[in-house]
Amino acid sequence: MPRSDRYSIFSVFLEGLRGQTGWGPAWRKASPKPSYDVVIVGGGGHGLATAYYLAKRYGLTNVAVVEKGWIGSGNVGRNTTIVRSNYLLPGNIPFYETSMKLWEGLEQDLNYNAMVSQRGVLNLYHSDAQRDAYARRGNAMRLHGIDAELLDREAVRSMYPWLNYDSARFPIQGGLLQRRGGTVRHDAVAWGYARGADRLGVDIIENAEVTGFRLDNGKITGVETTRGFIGAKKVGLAVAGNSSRVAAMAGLTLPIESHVLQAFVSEGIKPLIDGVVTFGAGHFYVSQSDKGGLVFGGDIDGYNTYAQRGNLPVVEDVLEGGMALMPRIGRVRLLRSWGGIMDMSMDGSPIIDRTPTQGLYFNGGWCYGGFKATPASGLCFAHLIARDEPHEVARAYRLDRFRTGHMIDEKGMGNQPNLH
Amino acid sequence: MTQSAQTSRLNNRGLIDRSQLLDFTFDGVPYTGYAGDTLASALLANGVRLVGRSFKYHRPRGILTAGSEEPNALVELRSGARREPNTRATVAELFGGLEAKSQNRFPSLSLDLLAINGLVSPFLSAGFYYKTFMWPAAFWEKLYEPMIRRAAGLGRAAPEQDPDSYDKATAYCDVLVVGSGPSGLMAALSAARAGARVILADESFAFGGRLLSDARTVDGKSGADWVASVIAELKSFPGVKLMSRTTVFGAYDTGTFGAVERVADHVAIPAAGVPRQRLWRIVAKHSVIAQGAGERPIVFGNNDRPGVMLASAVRTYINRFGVAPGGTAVVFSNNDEAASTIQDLVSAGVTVAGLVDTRTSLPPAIKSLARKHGIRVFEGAVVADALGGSRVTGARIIASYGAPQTVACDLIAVSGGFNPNLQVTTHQGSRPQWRDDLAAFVPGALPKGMAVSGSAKGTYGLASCLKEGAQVGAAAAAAGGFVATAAAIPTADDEPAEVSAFWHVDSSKHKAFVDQQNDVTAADVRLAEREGFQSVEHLKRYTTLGMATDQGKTSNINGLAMLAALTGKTIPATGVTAARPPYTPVALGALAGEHRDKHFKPTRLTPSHDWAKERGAVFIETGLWLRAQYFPKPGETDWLTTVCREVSTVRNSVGVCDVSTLGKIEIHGTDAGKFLDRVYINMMSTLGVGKARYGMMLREDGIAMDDGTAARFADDHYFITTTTANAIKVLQHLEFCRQWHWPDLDVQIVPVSDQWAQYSVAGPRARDLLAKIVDAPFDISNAAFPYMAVAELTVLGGIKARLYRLSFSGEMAYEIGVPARHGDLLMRTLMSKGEEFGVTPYGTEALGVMRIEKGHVAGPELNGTTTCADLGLGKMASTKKDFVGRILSQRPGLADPNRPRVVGFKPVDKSARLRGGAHFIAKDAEPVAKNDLGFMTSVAFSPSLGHWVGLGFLAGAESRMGEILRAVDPVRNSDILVEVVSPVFYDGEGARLRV
Amino acid sequence: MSELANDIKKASLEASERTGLTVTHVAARRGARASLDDVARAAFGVSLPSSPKAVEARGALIVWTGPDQWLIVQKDETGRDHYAELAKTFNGLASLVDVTDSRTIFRIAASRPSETLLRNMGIDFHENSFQPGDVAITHVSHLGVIVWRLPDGTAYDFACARTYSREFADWLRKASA
Amino acid sequence: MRIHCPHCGERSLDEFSYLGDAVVRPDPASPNAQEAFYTYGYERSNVAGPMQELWYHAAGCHAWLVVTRDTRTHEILEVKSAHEVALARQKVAGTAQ
Repeated sequence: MPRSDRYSIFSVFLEGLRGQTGWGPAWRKASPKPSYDVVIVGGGGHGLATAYYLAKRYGLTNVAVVEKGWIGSGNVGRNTTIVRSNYLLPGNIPFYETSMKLWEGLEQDLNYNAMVSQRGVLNLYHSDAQRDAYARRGNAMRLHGIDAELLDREAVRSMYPWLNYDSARFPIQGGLLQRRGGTVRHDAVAWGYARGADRLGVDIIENAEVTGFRLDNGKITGVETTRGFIGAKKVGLAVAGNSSRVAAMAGLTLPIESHVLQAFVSEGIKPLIDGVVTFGAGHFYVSQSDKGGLVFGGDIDGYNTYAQRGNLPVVEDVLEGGMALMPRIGRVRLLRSWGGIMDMSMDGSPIIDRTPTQGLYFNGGWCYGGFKATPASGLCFAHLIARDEPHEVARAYRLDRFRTGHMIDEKGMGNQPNLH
Repeated sequence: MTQSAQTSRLNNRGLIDRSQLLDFTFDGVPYTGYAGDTLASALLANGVRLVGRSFKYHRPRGILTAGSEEPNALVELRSGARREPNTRATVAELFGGLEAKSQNRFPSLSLDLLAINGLVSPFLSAGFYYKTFMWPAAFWEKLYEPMIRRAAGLGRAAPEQDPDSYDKATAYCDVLVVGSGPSGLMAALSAARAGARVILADESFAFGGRLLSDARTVDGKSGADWVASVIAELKSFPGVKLMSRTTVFGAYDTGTFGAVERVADHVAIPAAGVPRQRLWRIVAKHSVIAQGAGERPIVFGNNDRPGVMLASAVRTYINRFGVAPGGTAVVFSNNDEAASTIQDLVSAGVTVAGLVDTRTSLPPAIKSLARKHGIRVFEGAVVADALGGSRVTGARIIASYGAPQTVACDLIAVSGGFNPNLQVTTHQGSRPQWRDDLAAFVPGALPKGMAVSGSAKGTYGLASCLKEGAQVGAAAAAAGGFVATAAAIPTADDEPAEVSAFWHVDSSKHKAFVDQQNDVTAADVRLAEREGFQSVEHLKRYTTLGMATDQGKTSNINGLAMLAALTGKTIPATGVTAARPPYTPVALGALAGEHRDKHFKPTRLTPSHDWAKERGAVFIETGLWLRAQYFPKPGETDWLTTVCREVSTVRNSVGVCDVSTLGKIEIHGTDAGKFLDRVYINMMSTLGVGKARYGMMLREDGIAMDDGTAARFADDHYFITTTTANAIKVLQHLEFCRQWHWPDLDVQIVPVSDQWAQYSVAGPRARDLLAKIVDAPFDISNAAFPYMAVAELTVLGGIKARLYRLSFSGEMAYEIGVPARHGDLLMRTLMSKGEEFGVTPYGTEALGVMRIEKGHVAGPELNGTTTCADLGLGKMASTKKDFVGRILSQRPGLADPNRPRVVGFKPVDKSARLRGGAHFIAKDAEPVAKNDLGFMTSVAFSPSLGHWVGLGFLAGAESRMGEILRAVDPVRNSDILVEVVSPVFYDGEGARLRV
Repeated sequence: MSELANDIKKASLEASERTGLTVTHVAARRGARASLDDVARAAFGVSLPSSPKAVEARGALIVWTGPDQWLIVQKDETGRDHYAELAKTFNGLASLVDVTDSRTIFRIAASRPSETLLRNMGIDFHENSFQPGDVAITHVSHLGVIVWRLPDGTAYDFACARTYSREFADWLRKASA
Repeated sequence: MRIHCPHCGERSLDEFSYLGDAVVRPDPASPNAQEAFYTYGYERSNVAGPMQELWYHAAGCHAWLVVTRDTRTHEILEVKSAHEVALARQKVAGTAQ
């Protein structure tokens, strides 16, 4: 064991004096064993969190996470880092609040500082109808015991005095504020869960792409990978963005489309925006990272794609929203834009469920809500895999809900994934 | 008063215009420079070396490069509302009156107290923050993070709104050439001569690329003169567009490129009507990427000290700007370009105190050159450390032989070889390929239509670049169907360009910076590798290497090579991080263009807008429309007073409302009725000519999409309306049904929303008012023109009009449509002729009040999750036919009789106010989620009833009629009792409609 | 309403709002395309264009606006009801809608686009690409527009939705400066 | 991305809106209509590779288009008028009967 395995101010101090030589790998570079109790496909945030909670909460430590590239290479490392639980529908609220609570204790739980920063998420409204819709949402949150405040224009102005109040096409009337919402350093979530799972005995196997599933009598027996066959009693898929591709290897068709969401970061500037602000009259939301970059995004490009990149019209649309809301940022520069592939489900809500194949479990359809869901997704998926029954806060996330007409449609857009 | 008189300026050298002396200030100190200078060259001319402070350790930093890859010399340019943070001094064009300030220092550049971070740096290793600041949890937001946030960031955003304007433009061409160095110029020339439409874009204010920076001759002319001759020829072609100050920042699908033109960044304030910058979408059939190659530094101890400069930048400052970047130089190199550097330094009168080359055996030409100028040569040697603090004072040299030596100097010209600028070629997902002979990545498979040329492709040597450019340009034009031959190749030599890979001097005890802007050191790379961050992406994310404003142009390859050495893998096996758009940072304002403030989205005006404005209406944004919300009379100070008066007037006499915003669609054809039967849940084919019917459309998933009316004017002619919000969506849906589902039907769909000014004339005196404008002999008596009748007629002496006996308000009412140009006249006439009835105009508020009083569902109820049964319209659905949404609406979850339904609510305490968004809880139950019964969607104060009324969705609605519930609204601190009632509050029998 | 102030008139470009027109939308009935063409040829001496083109014949400009759809733009004449005449001519072969008030038509009298107009259009508006008689349905600066170049090459007409015409006039003012 | 509208010519992405998988509405009278409509509405193609999809030329001629596009590269392989594809489909169905 390396000299400094536990992270703390003392170990940092000690290693500072000793030239930082006493740190060991955050996670072992594991090679696959012949078989495991559980194999999780996908070394992203959700997969790693699932493995961590399987080991930590459900006592299953003979677990492997197989990842086709490097861990955290999917959406956990490509998102705009926002966490919140300001949902509307009863099928969603308890789940996302479970996630929020796990975020709040994450660093102590993992002994890893993922910089969970609760600086508030403010959704602006620009009309009476939008205000009432946010009131409905805020009230639903309050009935669930979650913090929500409906701000009027003046209260918004006192928080963010330099937004466009005087020459706006769609004047700001107020906003719905969740103070407990905020941001988390996204990559660190993957690394923190990986380290936590590793310390509990989970094998994290990178550069192992799943190429097929082995079945025996309709029951899963393992996964074929580019690093060989790995036997498994149970297999969990957590490959959002590629769910349809991977599920197809198991003969499953999913109510999911893959779409690209572009995200953006500006050059670093001194503190300007404290919390997260979303524009209610255009496609734009923004926060500022601890490094100083404005991190922002807007709408998905709107067509099926597996290419991790988008096109110029959406870039323009996002910045038009940005400048309409905050014309002070005109001379700040865009540093970098990128795209992540979203599992867009048919109602905008996720799926955590068994599949028709015995022993094969599915977690996906996160749309662009996946990052904030990471801890609860891991916990609920672990619960499902370990107990073979859904976690109580994820009961609505059934795979067959579209067939039965029990959609969880926050935006009311129907079976049109690119509108969610 | 100027501080100094450009002491480092070289006489008779450079491409600056010495006739234009320009004043500028840096950190408040006045200096002068010349037109043609960058801020960096002007600062160097004035002997200024210390320009900024680094991100993490606040170390003094100078100017490393002469181009857009600059990691260190970032300044705040201009002041006040025009303040631009993080502006690279190396590309900022000098103008008279320019103001610049150093950034990220306190209190001043020379004395930065945060430089203390350097002293505690042993504890601030890569990723240290992931390992600490965890206890106690609450301290993160309160203490640790604010501290980190204040220290981080570089410059400051402007304190107020950007006062300048931005513009967007589109350009088309056969061949886009990006970069105007030797290769780009020849490509443009070949394509232009073939007759192709050519765009030549260059990020600099002058065309020529390295030809302006290196002392080379082409066709016997100086580089600059040859460039001028080519540009002159290009200008003579009408199909050629030359775009300087234009950065092509991104390559997108199907030959679309994003570019930003800095139209007025080289003047203090843009002239009136001139945008600061312009976003270009360039659509190119073919493109030639010729963005050259960027030099990389070698990583050694204290390699960030002001005075350490890329060798190519040294040459640029001497040749292009006529500035000696130092007095005594040491050249540290691993490649043959050292020869040019030495020649240029010597010719500029700079003492060259040593040539340090990592290669153990230098080419004889370089050796003899050094000998000729009396320069000490250190073969197989490295500069282990730069000496000095806020500027270089010497170099500590270690050779494979002998003891370390210190050579005094104030400039270290460093070159670690070149990286092709291939970023734009990878934006669409191609991966670069490693070439061992060049010790560099070159472009891999290219997107369709794209070619690369010159040093961007790894083709070094002036003659080779000229030749390749000519060929690639001709090929691009030929691919576009032009008869093209490569332009004749001008005479030039290929300079030797041999390189021996060398990345990092590991024999230093001092900090050696890989990523200078983000303060990532060689030790950080080692630590990351030790902790398992061995993927190149992990290295980047853990250490922030390559994430600075230069996207790692001067650091990525060094970091990657160091990682490869640590893991024992090859460089290509280690991989490379992906470059993403933009190529260099782009002002956010430019990407928005003119679409900000009131021009964020277009504004749509109703036909009565001018009249309403005269009348003093208060307007409201409704989608893109601007609609009259209410019409206050003099003395009315409260909107509610006005709205109540408008409602009462309608209910008691007559009012007029502009409802032109409704979507209006003509449906023609012999199958029009059949078609409408398939898109509405109810029957439309049975509608009589001269009649209208309310209709509801579902989405295919069984959810209500939109409601409106269908009127039939002939067997093969219907006119339908949609809600204001869904006009475009419904049209798209109908076209989809017509074109894709039922192509065999004879149906024509024509949107006519803008054709008609349509006004609701409502109230007991509506008929009396209309009688005054309807032309004889049309009979509008109740018998001749009953409820739900429609007709074509003329009004006001011959104006074609359509009259519909429809009511949204619940009163006897009509909608009258006239061609939009007559809308203003019709409104004015209705107002004047209605005076005797006390007519009132009414706006969207009164419209909303009356629809709630009547229990009509609208946007808040048609929220995309409700079925027609939820809306109380279940019985409308025909069982005799199929229609869009029918099948899926039968799914158990949607057909469940226990789903919340629309009902009405009134407050138990009649003075209490209802609130949209309140949730319903049983009277004696706790206000918690499990007791949630539904929510209020629409509320209004009903002047007709004298209290608030509301509509909302309630679970188990039918069994709860008459029940008293709590309407809780914790976000507005309200909790009142309401009674569940019928949603129709007013004239439940509909008697008033039919009189 | 006249949307265009005189101040946008420039030496090189003449911009004006066109008034005194009747505009009729003609959509072919299913299966009637060929017969419709016969009737059109008899009435106007030309076929209805099958691609984005505008043809001028007997005082009418026939503008393609989509598959099997056209706008017929005619100058008003006292005593004539163009719409009624067309309705009679095409009876049973096409659906006709009087859309005179649906759009505002602006004209820029110029034989080629200015540099400003060229770069402000989203489509390739180069004089060699967008030729006399060409039609495009597109959008500019978030505003929908049907634009055609007169068959004789003397002018460009821009037809924008009437309710956006002030916004469009602003754009045109900027784009033709 | 630019799409070649068979009627209007090549136009920028921002003129079009997207629906997705170019599937055909099932027969509402068929005995398994519930399942067929579920599949039609929810189990749409999400292939990595060439895909036939429906686009609408919203800012142009209002034609619906069947676009064959590679979802890995965004390369557009073919564009057809949806109306014509639908007519041909009906013709085939008619012949089959």
